[in-house]
Amino acid sequence: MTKFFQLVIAGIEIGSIYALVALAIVIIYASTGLKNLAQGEMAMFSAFIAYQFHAWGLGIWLALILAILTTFVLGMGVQQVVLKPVQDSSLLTVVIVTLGLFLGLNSVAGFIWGYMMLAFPAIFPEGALEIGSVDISYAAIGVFAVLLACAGALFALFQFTKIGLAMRAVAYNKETSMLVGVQVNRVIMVGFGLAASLGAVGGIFAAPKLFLDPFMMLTVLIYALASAAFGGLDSPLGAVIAGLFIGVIENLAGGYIGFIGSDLKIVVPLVIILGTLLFRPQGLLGRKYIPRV
Amino acid sequence: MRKTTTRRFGAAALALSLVAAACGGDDEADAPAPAPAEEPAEAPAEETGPGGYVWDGTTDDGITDDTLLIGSSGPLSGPASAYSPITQGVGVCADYINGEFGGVTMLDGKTRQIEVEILDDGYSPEQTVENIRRLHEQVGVFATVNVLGTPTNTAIVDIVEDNEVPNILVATGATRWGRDFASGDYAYTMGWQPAYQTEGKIYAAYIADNFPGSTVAILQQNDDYGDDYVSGFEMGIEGTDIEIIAVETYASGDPDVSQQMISLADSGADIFFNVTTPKYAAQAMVSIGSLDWDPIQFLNSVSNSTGTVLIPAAEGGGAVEGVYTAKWAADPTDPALADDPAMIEYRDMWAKYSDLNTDDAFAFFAWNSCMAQKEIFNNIYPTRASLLATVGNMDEINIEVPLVYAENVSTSIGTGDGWPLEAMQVEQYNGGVWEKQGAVVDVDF
Amino acid sequence: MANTTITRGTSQYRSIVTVGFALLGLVVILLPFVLSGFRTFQFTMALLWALGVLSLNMLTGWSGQISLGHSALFGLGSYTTCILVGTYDWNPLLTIPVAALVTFIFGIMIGIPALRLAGLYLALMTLAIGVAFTPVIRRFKEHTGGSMGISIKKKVFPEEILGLNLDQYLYFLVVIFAVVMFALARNLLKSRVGRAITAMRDNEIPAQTMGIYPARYKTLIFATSSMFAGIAGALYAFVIRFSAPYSFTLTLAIFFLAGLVVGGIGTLAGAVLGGLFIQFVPYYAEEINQGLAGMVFGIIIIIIMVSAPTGVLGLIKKLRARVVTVTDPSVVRH
Amino acid sequence: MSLLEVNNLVAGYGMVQVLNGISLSVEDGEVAVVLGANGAGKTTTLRALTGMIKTSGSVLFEGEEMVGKKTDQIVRRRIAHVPQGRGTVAQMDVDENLDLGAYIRTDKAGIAADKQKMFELFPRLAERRKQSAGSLSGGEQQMLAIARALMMSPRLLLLDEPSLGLAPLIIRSVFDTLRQINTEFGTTMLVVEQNANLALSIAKTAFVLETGDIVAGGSAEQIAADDTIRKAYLGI
Amino acid sequence: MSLLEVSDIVVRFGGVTALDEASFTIDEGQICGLIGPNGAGKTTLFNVISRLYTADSGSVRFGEHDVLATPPHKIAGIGIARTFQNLGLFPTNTVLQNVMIGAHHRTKTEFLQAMFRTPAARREERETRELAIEILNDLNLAHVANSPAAGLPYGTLKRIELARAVAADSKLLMLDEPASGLTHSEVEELGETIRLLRDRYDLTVLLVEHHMAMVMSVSDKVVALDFGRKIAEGTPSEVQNDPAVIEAYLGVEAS
Repeated sequence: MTKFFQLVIAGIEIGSIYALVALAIVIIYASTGLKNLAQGEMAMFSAFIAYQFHAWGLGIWLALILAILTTFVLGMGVQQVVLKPVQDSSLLTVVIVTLGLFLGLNSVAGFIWGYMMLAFPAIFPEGALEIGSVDISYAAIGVFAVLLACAGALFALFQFTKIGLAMRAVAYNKETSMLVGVQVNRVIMVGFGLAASLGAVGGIFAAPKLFLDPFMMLTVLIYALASAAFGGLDSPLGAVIAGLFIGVIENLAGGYIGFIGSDLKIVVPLVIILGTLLFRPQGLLGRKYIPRV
Repeated sequence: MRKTTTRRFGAAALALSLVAAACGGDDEADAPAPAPAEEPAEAPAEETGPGGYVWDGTTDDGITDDTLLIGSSGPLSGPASAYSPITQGVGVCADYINGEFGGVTMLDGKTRQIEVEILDDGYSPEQTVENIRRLHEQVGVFATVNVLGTPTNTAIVDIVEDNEVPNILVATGATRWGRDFASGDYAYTMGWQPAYQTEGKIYAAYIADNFPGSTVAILQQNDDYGDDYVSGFEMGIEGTDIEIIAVETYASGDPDVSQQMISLADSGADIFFNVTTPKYAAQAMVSIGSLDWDPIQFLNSVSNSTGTVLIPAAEGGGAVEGVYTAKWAADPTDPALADDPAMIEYRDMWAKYSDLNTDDAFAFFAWNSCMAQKEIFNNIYPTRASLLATVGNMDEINIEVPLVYAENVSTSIGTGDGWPLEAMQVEQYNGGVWEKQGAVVDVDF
Repeated sequence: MANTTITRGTSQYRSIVTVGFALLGLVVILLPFVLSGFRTFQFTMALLWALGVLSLNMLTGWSGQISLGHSALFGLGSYTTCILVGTYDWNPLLTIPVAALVTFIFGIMIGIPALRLAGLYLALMTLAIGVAFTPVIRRFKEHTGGSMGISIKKKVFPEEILGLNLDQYLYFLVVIFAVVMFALARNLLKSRVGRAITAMRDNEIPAQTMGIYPARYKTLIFATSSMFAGIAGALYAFVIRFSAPYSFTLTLAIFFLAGLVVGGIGTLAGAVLGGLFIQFVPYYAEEINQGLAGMVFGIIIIIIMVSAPTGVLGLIKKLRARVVTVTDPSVVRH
Repeated sequence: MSLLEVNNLVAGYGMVQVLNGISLSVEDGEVAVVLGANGAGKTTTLRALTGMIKTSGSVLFEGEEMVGKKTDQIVRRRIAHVPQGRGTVAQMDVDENLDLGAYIRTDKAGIAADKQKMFELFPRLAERRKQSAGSLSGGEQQMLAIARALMMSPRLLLLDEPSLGLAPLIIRSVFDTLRQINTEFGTTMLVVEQNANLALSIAKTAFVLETGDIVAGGSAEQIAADDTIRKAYLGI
Repeated sequence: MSLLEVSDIVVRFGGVTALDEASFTIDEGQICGLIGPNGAGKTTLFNVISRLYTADSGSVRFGEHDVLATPPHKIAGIGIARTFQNLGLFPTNTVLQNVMIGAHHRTKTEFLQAMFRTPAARREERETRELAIEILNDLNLAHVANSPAAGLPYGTLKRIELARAVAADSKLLMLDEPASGLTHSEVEELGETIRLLRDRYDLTVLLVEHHMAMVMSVSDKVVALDFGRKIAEGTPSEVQNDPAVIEAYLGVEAS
């Protein structure tokens, strides 16, 4: 049983990272209908920015807060410069543009910081909480807490603030939003910045565990996309649940199913998603879209 | 990268003047170790080179009276870019040799500037095929050096053979390079570093001697590199009482290896054999630190850099104390070597001719390889046959790679011994330094 | 500059087209005799990429289904040939129909579930297939050689065929296949089936009321596209004589997409331009800056998508329109 | 000076020109209606007024030119627009929809008071405060949409076919409420409507739109007596 | 016997009843106008007949065919063609191709024949093209035959859609607001065109239109819907003067 619980905890820890990036994807998708394939690379870039601030001598928490703020601004910039021109274009265009962004960010990060793995300073204290024979590392608790805090903050932002209200309104109904005086484009820009920051949180908190290099988020992105699709592309709650679920399931599958082993671990979530999409195309918690004739 | 600036302009300038003086007059007692350039020039001007090669006075493609053109291909972009210093190092090496020694002086007495063409293959085999053909057919190189990767070299091995352009010092530890070179099946492709399989055997032998009756859990990358290590290890424990009780694999690109480590911990094995690349090696050690498992660890040499693996892993709460590894070369981040003159020269020269991070194990790999290149090219006639004869008989030339455990820098075709390097030293990480355990092991195949 | 008007179908138009194609044909035929083996090989590769782009174009350009997994289909073709020749000593040419069949069947197998998915979700599904391909190949390493890859010995090809060296032979082999495949694709596009597929892409519900059965056409074009990718992959195995998981990663899928948009989505000639782009742009991007080649590539893609959505072919057509106006014959009844 | 003065307004979608240069005006405090059959350009007129489509000509609101301004800038002049299909956010609850209506306001106390007023005006909404707008009946949604618009405390309220899709009884209650709002709050309204008799019953001024042109305009009584409407609607 | 027989069709969307036991018939060769205020259920009815929506109950008979038992892509095959309110054209295809697509269900060429251009495929392609050109000529669209549909004037697009529906060689042609977005003169012309097409191609026409003058002048028969129910059926003048229709349009008199 120790193995089982240990696998579940490790699954929650990595799943929290998937969930954070998935949240970022969902927020952008829900508010703009864009799917940002560069979300993972943006998160990776943010982690490097945090690393850089820390290397310049700032405390780790200050560095990560500054990095998140920087990312917020960068995210808005990316939206304005790269994505706004193609916002209303076909899905193919958007996919390709974000893939271009993906290649570009990856290459620039490698150029600036190199491809060698870098140690990212620990954010949470070392050590673990011991419950019976199960060790729960403080880092795992911390990352999970950060996910909950982000999800909570997001919920509060959406539910209790004016900008949150406007963001939700824009996501659901652009026309009505415009008619009550919401500056839709500005809200989308802020939404993009917010999503980028959330991704940044994912990237930064992943960095101590995964170690920092330009390819850190490559596979995480696949899992995050999977989580977003599985949970429902427009459901933040779905993204969180699905991220955690996929983290746990891939660990249990890798740990217990011999044929799958660790080799085919990545195939497991993909199969789950395919299964889900085939029978529930809108994802677990997503809304069904009924085309009008 | 930037933090080396001061050293570059302080110590480096001084060291440079020393080296320059050493080259000129040999009158500096404290001159660093590298082989003086004039040595080959003093060699008797007979027309027979290493390996009994008899020069007929011809010159092969890629060589003029004052230039030597070589090439390399490796991942400068893409997921394997971490290795890029090895590939870039070929260019740095040429600058270094040209800058410090005016080039290589071959056995025909002519000194030639090295020119290098480096191409990016992104670790994609078909791109390597294209690159190698470009180097052979368009650029017209004399030889290729340090071409990186097992699948990439596998893709080009036939082309190399057909075009008869030597591909020496390939940057991969797959077993076949030494074996096929020795057997003559693929006489134009030659390895450099000890084979992964060899290293696996060394650990097996060490464990059998020192920890009899123990059980082993292995984490390996699910590719040729991981398989080579594990198969070497399995060969090594055959007939002993060592037993492998758990093997987990991961794919390069996976986010992390927590799940594998939990499964291995569940086996409760006495020994953990860590066959992973740097990032995963660090992750695995961090996992052990957080799990209720305290095995004796053996870490493969691919990831035994103090500065880029063990210190980061320790910072992340990893269990690094007492880890064993086997080394064939020194570690540039080893604090014990901080004042070693050879290490200082490495740092100075690499800082002078490149902006590579000198702490990077792969940059250091390139330096070691560079030392070998210099001597190899100093000991050939300007023909490819001569090059092959020389690399096939490296014991006949004096390769001074001071930071390599070089007791056995030798290959000789026909004796079944096809690896330039196959001597390794088992070491243990204690209090931030690697301590030698026992003698250098020379595994003879 | 004087703007000349040419009408399609007239003898003037026909002679221009004939002369154009004759010149193009001449260039294509003479190329391997003028260029070095390496350059010939590069053009062979460019044609292989063009076939990959063509196959993606059939799916994405014609029917609007995005695929981020075409690398896997291409790889499947390549592995089929490598395994049959490398392990079972088949005659290489005989493996092409097998690769076509295997990828066609595989295409149907993924095409059917793909029916239930649209747009984004389909892109996700194909991405999943693209990502899963490498681990699956490694998992079955008894057959695929795992990460070491699987090779074809050069000896299976004679040194000289019909007086051609191997580079020239492979070049012409690929050229012949390319000409046939492009012709087949063109015929398909310009037929009832092609019209139905593009109609479905443009406006699916009205298309259905016209009697077009979306499930049938979507599945079949998926399978056909997959088969084209598979044949291209098989030919790739001839040329590279090696298959390894590293060759068929997401990067290749992205390259195909990039080639598609750079050449011009939906067009046939665009695929050739796309193939040339994939082959030669990284080759020259390296000269700008080796470390930032990815950025150069990324920026090119973004700029083209934002400023020239019709791709290079669209630009060429615009430039041509400045000099020559091509009009269609009037269909007015007299 | 009229509150709203529209001169030679031209608008359309893409290649299609829908309004061929219409002119109309609305006085402060009055209810004006634009009548017309489907496809006449009624919705387009309102969308043009709030800058949601490409427009040329002149729209003077309180003497200020609105053509060329962005929707949110126009709305900030306190022009509330209830679009066809109600324009509530279906996924948000009643409370949130009302909050959204007050988006441009910053006076918290005033907002709370107005919200209270809305619940008095529409008691059904008070009962359903925490229900999502999408779950309300058609009539309730229309009420919510009007309440949402009033939360802005608008100078001008634009209503697009408030009767659309509602049962006759409900339609009547909606129009009664509109009349009440006009008399109680003095809100100026421009209503476009197909249901001519009902619309005329609350209007002071009326315009008849036919395929993009205003074919008649004047006092509501005048228009009601006229047979332009029958002709426009039933082709008689 | 009537050609189309719609009986007791009920369609509900959530709580809303879009069609409430709607029933009517059309005889062969008739032009039938279907009118009603916005939201009366006219387009929903079209969508039920072309099988884009599924009816909750009721039946639709077309000749011998049970329409509701026919899959959507086979509706064209039994002889029902339609146009769309917001244009159902294929913008990147040329006008000629658009019209040829209309003839899809009449033709047979499949993947392999198409790829290898078999003689049968070529013959069929030539015939389809000739047919399309003939229709385009009939509708004065020949001059735009080779332009892509995207970018043409709205009125032209409307006519192209008509041409395409005609190319289906159907017995029943359902037109969903063909006059919307057209100018006055275009609307008048459209009425004539519809009659001309009916005569030339032996069509029966079901016409949804708000432009009353046009509906009344062109229809042999008019059916009025309100709230999903049929409120009147008869000749244009009967329906025009039906009190229920007047109330539906002009609204209840203010009390």
